[in-house]
Amino acid sequence: MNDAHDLGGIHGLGRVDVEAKEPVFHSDWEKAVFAILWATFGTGRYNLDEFRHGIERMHPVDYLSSRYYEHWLHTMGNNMVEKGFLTKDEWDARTRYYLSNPDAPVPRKEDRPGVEGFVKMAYEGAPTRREVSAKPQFRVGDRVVARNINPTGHTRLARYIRGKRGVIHAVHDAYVLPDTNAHGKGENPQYCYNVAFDARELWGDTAEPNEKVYFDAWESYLEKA
Amino acid sequence: MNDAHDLGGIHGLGRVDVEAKEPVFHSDWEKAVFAILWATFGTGRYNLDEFRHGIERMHPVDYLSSRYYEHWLHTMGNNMVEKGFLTKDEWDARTRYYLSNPDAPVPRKEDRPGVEGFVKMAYEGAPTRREVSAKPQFRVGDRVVARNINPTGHTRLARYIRGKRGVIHAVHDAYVLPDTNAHGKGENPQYCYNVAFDARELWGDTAEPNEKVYFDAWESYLEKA
Amino acid sequence: MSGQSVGSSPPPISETFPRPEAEAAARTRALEALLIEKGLMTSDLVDRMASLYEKDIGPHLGAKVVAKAWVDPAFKKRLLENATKACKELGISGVQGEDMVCVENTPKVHHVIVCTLCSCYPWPVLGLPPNWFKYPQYRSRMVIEPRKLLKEDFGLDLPQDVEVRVWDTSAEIRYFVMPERPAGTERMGEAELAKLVTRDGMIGVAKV
Amino acid sequence: MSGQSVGSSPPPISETFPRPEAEAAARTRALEALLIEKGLMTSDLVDRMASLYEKDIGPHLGAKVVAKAWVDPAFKKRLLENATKACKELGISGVQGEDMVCVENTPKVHHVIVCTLCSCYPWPVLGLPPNWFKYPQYRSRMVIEPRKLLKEDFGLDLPQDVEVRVWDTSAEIRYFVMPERPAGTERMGEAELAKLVTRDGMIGVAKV
Repeated sequence: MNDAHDLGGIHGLGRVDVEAKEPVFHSDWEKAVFAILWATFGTGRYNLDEFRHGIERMHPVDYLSSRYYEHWLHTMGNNMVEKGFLTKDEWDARTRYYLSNPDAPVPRKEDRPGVEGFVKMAYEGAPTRREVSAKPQFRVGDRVVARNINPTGHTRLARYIRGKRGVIHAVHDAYVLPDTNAHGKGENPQYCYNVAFDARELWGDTAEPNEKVYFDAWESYLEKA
Repeated sequence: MNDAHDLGGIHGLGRVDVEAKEPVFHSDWEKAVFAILWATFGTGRYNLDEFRHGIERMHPVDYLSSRYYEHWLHTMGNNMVEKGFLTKDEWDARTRYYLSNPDAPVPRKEDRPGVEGFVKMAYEGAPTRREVSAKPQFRVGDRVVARNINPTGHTRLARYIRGKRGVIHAVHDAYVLPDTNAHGKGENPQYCYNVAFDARELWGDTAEPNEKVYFDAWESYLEKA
Repeated sequence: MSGQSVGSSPPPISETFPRPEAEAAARTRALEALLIEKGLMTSDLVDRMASLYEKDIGPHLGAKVVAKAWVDPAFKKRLLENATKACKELGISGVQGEDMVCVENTPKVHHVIVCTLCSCYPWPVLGLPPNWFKYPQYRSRMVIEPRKLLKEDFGLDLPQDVEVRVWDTSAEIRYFVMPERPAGTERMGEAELAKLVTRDGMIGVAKV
Repeated sequence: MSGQSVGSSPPPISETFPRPEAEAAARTRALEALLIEKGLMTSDLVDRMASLYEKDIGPHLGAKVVAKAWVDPAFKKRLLENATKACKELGISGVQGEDMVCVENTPKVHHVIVCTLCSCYPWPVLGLPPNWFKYPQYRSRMVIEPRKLLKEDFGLDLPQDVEVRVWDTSAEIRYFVMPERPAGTERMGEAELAKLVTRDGMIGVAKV
């Protein structure tokens, strides 16, 4: 979808604000959000593209003004609601409860072996790479143009790349296609390509000199130029 | 600038909310904002493009969440500050005063003949059309492509039009160029053209069938296709 | 303006992101007060200009133009050739309509206007635009999914064989739509016809 | 987690648009509580996963990789050919780094990574990203004005004859930068060199 998450080339958002000695987590709730990712995404309750699309569906005002882990919280909770593991009303009611009772405890349950399973996953990875029988359609050095697509659903083809001409820099393996996987339409794995775009192609005369942007694109995002 | 004001083709902003029996003005402050436009823009304290650019410089979160006349208030006040007619501190301090004293009166001054001058202007217009000696570079039916420009300053070439091919539908007169006029770089009047773009050119396969978008573009926004 | 009511103007996304209207009101009064004190504005401008666009300049003027075009083929021809001049014949002109273009709906072509970059609108014939015309929802969607938007949000379901022409008012020309004259109005006079012509019809989000 | 401190996490635009952190904390606790009650999560996961990325998985791992590449040309070759495999030689691998690519800075080429669409980042070598990497300011500007951004916001002024290569991590491959080895470090060993390699150096917003 064309919206606020697609930030490449947007002006007016201000200076980068580097937090001195930033901790990995700022607070207990950020740690809890991080853990919920493993408990929900890590057990396959929803997939990576559903996770990302859940964030994209935030209203731009919400998206641009909220803390990073608020994005995760939003999509994890909503995905779990959409998959039927809890209801929005349950979540809202319990939120009101904790707002009124900030010292009320969260129930405790332990499962040490289960937890170590997630640690193992953290080190082993959860690849979305897939074997496909087809051959890659493009080769290193091929001139390509990114398609002009504007789906209302999920895509990883950024707006600033669409319609622009580049050169295949690398041929990667095949990966699950976000555009369908975010919407229950299957994994449809496709080859990914790293495409080099000259900054002048992307930004015209406004571009800074002597620059390239390297962008990873699924095969169906590209056409021969 | 590439930012939130440039809304063509953005998804996820929700349904149109039509206010039943909407009044022309909802409240006294909206009327006052409207009057301030005449008192400041109408007397040439700043120009139309400075006015528009002042709105564009709002943070996207502010822009997308505020009432329409808050946009005007923002740019009118800031333009008057930038032109040296008041200071930001004065404005902020007086705002705090009225927030604490909502019943405190605004000073009164009358000038009936002056006011009627603005009414006359309302009926007569304030054109930004200019005579130029050059001939228009394009003719009706010419195929053109919109340039890919990405200035950090003001432009009226919307993002969704850049790089797209269209056909000259009409040749208008010459008008003050927003891109320079917003930044104290002169009026540089240029011919304007109405350009017809097929929806499929703009949005690819996502386009609805049998549609065209007609967009007015200054001459320097266009190149022969 | 002392003891004024703050009124209630709905922001574009009122529920999730409430912005206190009292703040906008106070900032406005502060600016107004400073401009008056500095001799840059007078108090009587407020009610006079508001009244001008509440009572004198509004969509009833566009309706008059359209109704005349429906009954007077020569005027219609002049209107479609140069709307600014034709409107002036009826004493209609002014700010944000220094150069106007009128586009005519037919059984096969439907026109609709939008300003994706701000809120451009032909004030002399339509008055000041409603909030929805100026708010992000309409401006974002009208150029990418006009049929869907017209159907879902305005109840106007256009057949696929009707071509949709969207006018994005990106420069200083202002557009308005001449709707199709409704069937069964053959005997109506100009004044009666004018009553049928709505603002939404002249924006292109409704038929009349 | 009872009686927890809410902490303080700066939102991207804290001053003008404050969002109460207590709300985020309460919504998080509510979700956590419901998941635990429903048997979908256990309490001990919270501290264990946090500790894993606070202590075990972080930029010190990437630093180890880079330092080894600086002193071991054969390893460097393997790293640039297949970073995932080369990192595994050092026991470094995992989620958000299933396929990694290392790009090498030279006197004539400077690399920098960004994720314009979200916050993709090579966790196994850099740990979890800092807020600024995930916030709109960096993500919006790095692809359109990298030189300006690096100079103004990170104090890194690159000469015009140095080519800037921006890697926008749009798919599932994760990139990290091998910075140039600083002059005067010829006698340093791997462990000592690793201490010089910063997270920012491996993102590409600083030299080391």
